Amino acid sequence: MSLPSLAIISRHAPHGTAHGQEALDLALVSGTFGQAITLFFIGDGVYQLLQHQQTDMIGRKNYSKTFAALDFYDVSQPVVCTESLAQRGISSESLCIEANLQPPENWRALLNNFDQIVTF
Amino acid sequence: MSLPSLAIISRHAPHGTAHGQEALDLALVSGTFGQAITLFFIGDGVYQLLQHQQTDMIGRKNYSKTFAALDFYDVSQPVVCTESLAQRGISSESLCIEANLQPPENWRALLNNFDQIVTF
Amino acid sequence: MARFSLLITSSPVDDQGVVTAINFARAALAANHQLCGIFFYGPGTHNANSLQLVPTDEFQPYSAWLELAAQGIPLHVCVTAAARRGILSETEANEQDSVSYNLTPPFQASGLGQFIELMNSADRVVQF
Amino acid sequence: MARFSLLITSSPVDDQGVVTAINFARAALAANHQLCGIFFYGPGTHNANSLQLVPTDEFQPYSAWLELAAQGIPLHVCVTAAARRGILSETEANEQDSVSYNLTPPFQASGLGQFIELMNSADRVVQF
Amino acid sequence: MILHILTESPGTDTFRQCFASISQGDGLLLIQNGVYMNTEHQMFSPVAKIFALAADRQARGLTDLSPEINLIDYAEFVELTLKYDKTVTW
Amino acid sequence: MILHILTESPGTDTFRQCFASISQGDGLLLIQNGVYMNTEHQMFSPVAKIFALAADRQARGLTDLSPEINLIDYAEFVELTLKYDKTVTW
Repeated sequence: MSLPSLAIISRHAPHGTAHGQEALDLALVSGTFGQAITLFFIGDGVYQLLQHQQTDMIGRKNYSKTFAALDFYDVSQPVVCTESLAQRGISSESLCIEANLQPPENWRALLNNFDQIVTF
Repeated sequence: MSLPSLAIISRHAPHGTAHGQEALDLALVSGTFGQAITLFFIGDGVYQLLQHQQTDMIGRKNYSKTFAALDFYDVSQPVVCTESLAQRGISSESLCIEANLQPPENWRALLNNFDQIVTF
Repeated sequence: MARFSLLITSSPVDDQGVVTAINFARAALAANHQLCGIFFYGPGTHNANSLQLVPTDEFQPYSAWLELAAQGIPLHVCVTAAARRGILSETEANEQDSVSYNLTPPFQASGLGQFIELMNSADRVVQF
Repeated sequence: MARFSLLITSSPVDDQGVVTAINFARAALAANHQLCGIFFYGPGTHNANSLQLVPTDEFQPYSAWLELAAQGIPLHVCVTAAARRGILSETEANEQDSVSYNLTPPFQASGLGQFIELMNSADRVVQF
Repeated sequence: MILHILTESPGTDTFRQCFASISQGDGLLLIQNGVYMNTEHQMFSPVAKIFALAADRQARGLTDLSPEINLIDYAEFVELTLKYDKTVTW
Repeated sequence: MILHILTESPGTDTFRQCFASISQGDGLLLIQNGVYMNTEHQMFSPVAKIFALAADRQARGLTDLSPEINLIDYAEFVELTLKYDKTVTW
């Protein structure tokens, strides 16, 4: 039996809370365990993917730089809800990585493919 | 110089978190110190005032019973935003106390009368 | 008979999930299901703080977790998430020259890999 | 010269307010304003937990509070709100037969009345 | 088929994210502040079967219940997680 | 005159509560996730003067700024709390 696949939904803005960072940590560890794992971004979670974040002045880790390394950790390309981007006036060019942009109907169809789902 | 008056804005639903209870605790203590103090309810905070709450099964304190005793603690009648009630389909008859129901324009005018404002 | 693992990301005081989680765990055991283990992560690691002092007329989440552990359910705590929230095992406290510590058995200091194992051995994972 | 009191209701890890509060306090002192005191309530009482172990490359809220205290700013913690969140002074810990405790000076175990006093002696109260 | 477990009230972004993620045939279980939802709030019912944890409604003093919502206890909550393939907690 | 300090993003109920509580002549200071607000989100500007904490915008990678929003640093934040009669943090 193959390992169950895991979807991690990240839905909070970065830096204010530890949610985004802890979702990413779980993704990286799952990847090294050989688990099929994908990050899903929805709602304010999409703000985590903005480029040009500079967190020195607020003393938080700029973990947005780690998204570029997901591939290295065997974590597949993140799935991003285009409706959440549009509601926030974010264009795909202002994201820090190439993401798998999907409208809600595809977003939920992709989500349904996973064996387990956790949210942060 | 008289003591500054204090407005305490309560805006979270009850029981899920400690916010509502801790706002009320502050109100009661302030009252015993002779501070002019008023509770303001807006957003999901208005759910705190629903009657018929029975919290035994969830192990939280049913502090909604304490609202009836505010007067005893020299805390004035709570101010409730009628827009928040309407959005949630709550009629004034389903509240556990007689509150000072005000539309947003009066709600904010009353708020402006206080020297200090804190939110929970 | 199904195998459940629970992921707890709610703090006992400032979130809603803990009473629900404990009632769910009890109901699962009552129905003869198996609980592979409970993993505490993020704000959920606050559950492992042994110094919690809740008024006696209210629900005692810490005691309720201990009761589940007494029935053989492993309680795993993500040590990284816990440490930044001020929840330290005796070993970690010693490394910091602290005589005080607040993560004690039956709560176990674990890593995220433990959650992956709990997930892989369960039929259902439920998060609270 | 104005007198400020700060009310901290944000937890250091799971809320946003603490870095802002500390920067605000430093800026107020730099502009020669007075800080009457800082009161920790609700989830904000987590700031007083002496066992917090934050990765060294990140902002250390606990040390930052201690630096403010070293400049003579009183740090008051609501003892009721803290106790239910697992933050105990040595006195309280002794009453519970616990050898461990995690609320130590310069943080002071206080009651809500202390917040009222801080509010009454300040020109401005700012909440974070 | 996913069992969506909703813990937040209708005014939150969480509520909207849950709504956006429900597919035809999924289940929706309201717990904690999620029980403030009534079917008038959103048109969930054509898509998903809706359940609510009775204890959480009672705690919050909620008496009016729309007929599309099925009240359940903790034993039924456990069974429900097994009737669907997986759960997601919002 | 109140200085409203907004810490949450435009999708939240907090944001709407803050908006509902602002009177003519009040100030609005965006900090933390509040900086995600842009004036296109809501019509705050006719009512209140709007400020945003530069450090929090920078941390979140926000570069486009509408002309109605005045960027400030912490020293100006302190001064701003004294220009208004009182503050409220949302």
